Amino acid sequence: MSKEVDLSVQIGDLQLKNPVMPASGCFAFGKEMAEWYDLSRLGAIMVKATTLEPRLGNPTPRVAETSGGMLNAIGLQNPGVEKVISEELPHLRQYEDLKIIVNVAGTAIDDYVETARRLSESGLADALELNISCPNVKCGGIQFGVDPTLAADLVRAVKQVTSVPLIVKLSPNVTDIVEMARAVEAAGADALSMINTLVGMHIDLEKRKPLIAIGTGGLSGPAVKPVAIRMIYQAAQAVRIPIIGMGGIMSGEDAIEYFMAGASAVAVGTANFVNPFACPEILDEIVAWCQGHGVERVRELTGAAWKEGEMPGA
Amino acid sequence: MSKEVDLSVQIGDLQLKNPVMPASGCFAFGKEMAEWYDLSRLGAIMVKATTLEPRLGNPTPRVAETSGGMLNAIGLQNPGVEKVISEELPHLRQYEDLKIIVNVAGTAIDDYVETARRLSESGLADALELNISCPNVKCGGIQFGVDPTLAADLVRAVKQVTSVPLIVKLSPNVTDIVEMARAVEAAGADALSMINTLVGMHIDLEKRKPLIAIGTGGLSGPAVKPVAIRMIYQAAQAVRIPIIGMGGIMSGEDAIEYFMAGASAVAVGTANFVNPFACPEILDEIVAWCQGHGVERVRELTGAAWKEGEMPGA
Amino acid sequence: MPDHAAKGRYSVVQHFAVAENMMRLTIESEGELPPYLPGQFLHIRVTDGSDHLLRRPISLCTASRIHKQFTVVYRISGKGTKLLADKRVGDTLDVLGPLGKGFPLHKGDRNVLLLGGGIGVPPMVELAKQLTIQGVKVTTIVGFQTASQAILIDDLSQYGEVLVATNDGSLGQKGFVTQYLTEERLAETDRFYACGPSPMLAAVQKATGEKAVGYLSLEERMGCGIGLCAACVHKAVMPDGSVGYRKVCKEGPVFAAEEVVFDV
Amino acid sequence: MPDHAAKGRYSVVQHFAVAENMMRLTIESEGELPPYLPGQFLHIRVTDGSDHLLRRPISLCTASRIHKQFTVVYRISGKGTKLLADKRVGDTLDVLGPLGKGFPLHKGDRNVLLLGGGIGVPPMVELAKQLTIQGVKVTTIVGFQTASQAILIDDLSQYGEVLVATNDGSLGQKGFVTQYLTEERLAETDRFYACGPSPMLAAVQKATGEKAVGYLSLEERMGCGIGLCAACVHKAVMPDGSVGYRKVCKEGPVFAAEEVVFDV
Ligand SMILES: Cc1cc2nc3c(=O)[nH]c(=O)nc-3n(C[C@H](O)[C@H](O)[C@H](O)COP(=O)(O)OP(=O)(O)OC[C@H]3O[C@@H](n4cnc5c(N)ncnc54)[C@H](O)[C@@H]3O)c2cc1C
Ligand SMILES: Cc1cc2nc3c(=O)[nH]c(=O)nc-3n(C[C@H](O)[C@H](O)[C@H](O)COP(=O)(O)OP(=O)(O)OC[C@H]3O[C@@H](n4cnc5c(N)ncnc54)[C@H](O)[C@@H]3O)c2cc1C
Ligand SMILES: Cc1cc2nc3c(=O)[nH]c(=O)nc-3n(C[C@H](O)[C@H](O)[C@H](O)COP(=O)(O)O)c2cc1C
Ligand SMILES: Cc1cc2nc3c(=O)[nH]c(=O)nc-3n(C[C@H](O)[C@H](O)[C@H](O)COP(=O)(O)O)c2cc1C
Ligand code: FES
Ligand code: FES
Repeated sequence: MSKEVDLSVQIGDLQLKNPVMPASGCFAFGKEMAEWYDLSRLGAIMVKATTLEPRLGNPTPRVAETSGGMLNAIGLQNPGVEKVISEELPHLRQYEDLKIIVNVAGTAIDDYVETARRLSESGLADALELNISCPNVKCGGIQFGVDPTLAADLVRAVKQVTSVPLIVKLSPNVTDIVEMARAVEAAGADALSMINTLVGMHIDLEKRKPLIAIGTGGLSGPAVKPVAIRMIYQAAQAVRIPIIGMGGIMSGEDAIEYFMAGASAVAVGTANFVNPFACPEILDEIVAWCQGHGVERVRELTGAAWKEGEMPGA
Repeated sequence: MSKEVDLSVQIGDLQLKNPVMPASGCFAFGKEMAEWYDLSRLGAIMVKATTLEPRLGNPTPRVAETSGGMLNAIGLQNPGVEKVISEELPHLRQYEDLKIIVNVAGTAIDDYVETARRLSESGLADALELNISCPNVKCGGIQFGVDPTLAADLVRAVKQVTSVPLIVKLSPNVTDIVEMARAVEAAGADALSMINTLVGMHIDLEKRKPLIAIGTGGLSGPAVKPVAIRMIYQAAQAVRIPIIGMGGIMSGEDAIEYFMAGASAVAVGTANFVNPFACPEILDEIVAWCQGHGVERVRELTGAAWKEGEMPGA
Repeated sequence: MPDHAAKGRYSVVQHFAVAENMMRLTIESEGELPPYLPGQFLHIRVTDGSDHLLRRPISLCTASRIHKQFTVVYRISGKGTKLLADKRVGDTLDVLGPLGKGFPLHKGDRNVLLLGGGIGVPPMVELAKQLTIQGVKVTTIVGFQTASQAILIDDLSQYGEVLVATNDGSLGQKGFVTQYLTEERLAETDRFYACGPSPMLAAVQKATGEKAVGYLSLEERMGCGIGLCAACVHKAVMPDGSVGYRKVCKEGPVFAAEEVVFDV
Repeated sequence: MPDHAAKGRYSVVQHFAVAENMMRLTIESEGELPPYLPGQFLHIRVTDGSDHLLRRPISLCTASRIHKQFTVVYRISGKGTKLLADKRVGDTLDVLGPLGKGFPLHKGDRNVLLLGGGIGVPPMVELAKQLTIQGVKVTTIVGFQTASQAILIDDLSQYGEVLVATNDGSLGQKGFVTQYLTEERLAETDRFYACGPSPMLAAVQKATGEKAVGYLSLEERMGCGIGLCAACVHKAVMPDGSVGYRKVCKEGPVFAAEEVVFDV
């Protein structure tokens, strides 16, 4: 029999039993997927963006298919932080060792801070993921995602009111990802998650207008993987905090590529839509790959593709 | 019989008999493709990047396949401006009404200016395409592509020594494409071409290092189309100069989508690698689409997807 | 895995054109069929690669537990259904489902009205079958653009009267399905079930109003089909009485007619 | 379109495994075959979608003008060749070529040596055939990792002696093909033709040196296969005598042995 692979990874103070989790917005709050498999198979779950007040989200169509990917503009539809705490999160506590990471979105520092504070105090969030990069709402936090100074201010403010690890989700729609990564690290981020979606558009030729109702949408899926791998490869060598990698992960090999680029864990988004069993299957494939390649601890792979001598934060 | 479609378009002072041309770097200097079809079918040809001195280019592997696209890092391999003028361009003059657009690359303002001057004086370039966006060489001009002030300085300097229309090729690897478009327009650009490739990476899992020899490469192909469409949709409404659109165009419908987003002409890159007859076939498909949709002049389609009242430069 | 969540590979056993750009596809499972209800949909991958990532939702048209077969009827309308139409007998398909909430059958109903428009007609076949088995008298009203697009009229005729409307009058009466919704007919109807394009459903909702109760099956672009992404929402009355967005894939596609809110 | 530039759809007429992970594929043209030379390659699309955009270069193994057939032998090594291996008889393939410069045949040659390593062996078959037809005496040296990967030995044996080397000694002599390049053998060789992995070709170049003239067929990752993109370059002596990058797809894959520069 093949050797057991040590799958545990550490994201700041967050200890995960394995490095695979669903990405925010691609798994709702977990209830629907719990009908398909036992969620304790997951290392963590990144739940849908949560805002202070309930949000209705954008008009439809909210999705479009593109080559090797899709566009979405859901628009942060969510029942608001109070209901998330009272109705959406508690059921997730039944799963052994499933870390709950709550994605926090907002429009200004105040509402981000208040949402984060309530989630942190609820005891139902093992970590927060600060969504400063959602491209799909006007004033939806994207201004924070493309400006290092604003981003740092926000991170500092949120850090003050939270006691759980703070993961900052970076936008790929920037000239210099390293600058963003360094800025939020300096402001106190415990980890990074990257990447959020690239801003894109698809035009309906018959209607002569953008197919997505609000015009632009966020591009995700295999199409964006090369961009994500590049950004993680660059950012991971420029900061000391760990990175959760995401963008087009469809298979165990894709996940291994993320580890080698510098990610410590991975999140799976669009793949869940194609295959509800994507997360557990990817985990199995990671194990098989490690066994086939004599890798005993998955965390050894992080940064394996860096050039000799390139060390994080060095 | 179906009605004739008027395919002529105008890019600044450059009158094109039809709106389809091969993109720079994807058609060499035309000789190889001339073995496959009569190049007079093309509205124009954008030849390979030309630099002042000959360039050997990057080590191999220079290409990798990705989902719905490819990465390349050719590294501006070219014989230098003198040989381009004496050996590569003259044969293109045999094709009736084929406009020759020469892609100019460099490392500093001086060599860009000198290369552009010689090409302009040669009488063999009907227009220049200023490549401020090649991601594949250190000091290859990308610093100009991501900094509006530097880009504007370069455009102004080149404008002073050239008498042919100047097209500026924008990089998509920026936070604010509109700012870049406005800056080069203000500096005197006669047209924009967009987009160049997105910076990406693919890791070879067995070798545990980036597959492309120099690490990163430029992502092209259908995967990037939504990003290009979005950027053109935004930039075209912010400037008055025309745009040549490119990025993942594989079919006539893709080209129509570019027109509707705001492009006046299109360039075809990666598709030539998949199908040598891509350009003429795309042109035929554009004609068929126009006939099927009662469009008499292809230039009517430019900006058709903009919201009512959104006019270029307004 | 609970009853309603199934993912499987099926073999194509029949695939042929039934009208202009309309295909009838029968797929067979190796093992037992998962549970199904009329009005549910199959969520079908059209390629195995990453070229066309999203699945296509296609309503169940009929099923046979004995033969382990599902049949769907679909229109070739875009790139994905074009690829689907290329599948040959013996090819296999990756299918999720049947998914979503189907049409609820009510004990005690004696006369029901089925309304199908265009590609909203297929789910009516399995529904008519199951209603007939329960002894309910079924009348089906179907509408098409034109005669060459008419489908499934023979199949539906097995289960009761079929009334036809076409926009151009080339088959049945000229006009819309709603022209058949007379006061009289509604008065003797215990329940209606409708599926079709939004304008038709809105018209049915308006025409039935207080006069009849029933269900509407909605169509929205989907990301996942299983409630994860919130792409497929439609305005509807929420459990708490407010108007909000409900997920067509998971809370629908079938909703009580009075719950659905159409933007006018 | 000139002679050497052809794009066509071919039908798969034979497709089967010939060794561990090695497939033999025969495709047939409807019309006449385009012109071909041994050492040229076919540039094959593995999907019609945009999932795997780039074509895969595979050397011509043999051709039959009468049957309008090309045969290639390839290793399943990555995602694209895996998809290719799924093609069934009757499926069609989009193929460019044969492309590139093939092995030049020289009048007056009497004894030639063919050297093939691994997936460099296939092009030797058509070459051996054409040489034999011209009355040249052919000796072929082939090398494989191990016996289970050996291919085409029977095919090649039709045209002369075949000497085999395997890295592990499981077939023929243990070691590399170069062990057969004795002074004696090279002295009686008019010309050699080699195809295989770079280390083998570099070793062949070194072993032959001034002692024999010949050709090397190179392998590089390609973008276009037709000279447009400059992806496939290899270091070589340029026409002007300097060392530069030359395009394997268009100026090669076959180069005069003395022109090729290997990085050591
Ligand atoms: C619950 C439900 C049941 C359906 N049942 C049937 C049926 O029985 N028969 C039938 O012919 N059609 C049915 N449809 C519509 C069918 O899903 C679309 O025609 C089909 O998805 C179009 O795919 P395409 O590949 O041809 O188009 P493309 O344009 O290539 O599709 C691109 C994307 O948009 C989505 N999309 C495009 N058009 C529609 C549409 N009209 N509705 C929903 N999504 C769309 C596709 O699913 C895909 O994700 C149903 C739709 C829903 C929501
Ligand atoms: C002129 C020439 C002739 C060849 N003849 C043969 C032959 O007769 N039989 C045979 O088995 N193989 C041959 N090869 C190698 C063959 O092209 C590769 O094994 C194949 O492209 C790998 O594709 P994949 O889809 O399996 O790999 P993937 O990893 O999915 O391929 C991804 C990309 O990399 C390229 N690539 C990957 N490996 C190689 C490689 N070793 N060489 C060149 N490109 C590569 C692919 O073409 C594709 O563009 C030849 C290569 C060249 C350049
Ligand atoms: C439908 C959809 C909804 C999403 N919603 C959110 C969200 O609420 N918050 C967030 O930070 N990211 C959101 N994302 C981005 C994903 O979490 C992920 O970063 C991105 O999709 C890239 O991963 P993928 O290619 O695996 O999908 C969403 C993505 C999709 C496709
Ligand atoms: C192999 C290759 C080489 C390229 N070389 C150049 C170049 O020399 N100059 C340039 O401006 N763009 C170059 N490009 C970018 C293309 O011109 C084009 O902007 C990009 O590929 C997007 O179009 P596509 O998706 O149709 O390929 C190159 C692209 C490829 C794939
Ligand atoms: S399609 Fe994803 S929630 Fe309905
Ligand atoms: S593969 Fe493009 S030039 Fe050779």
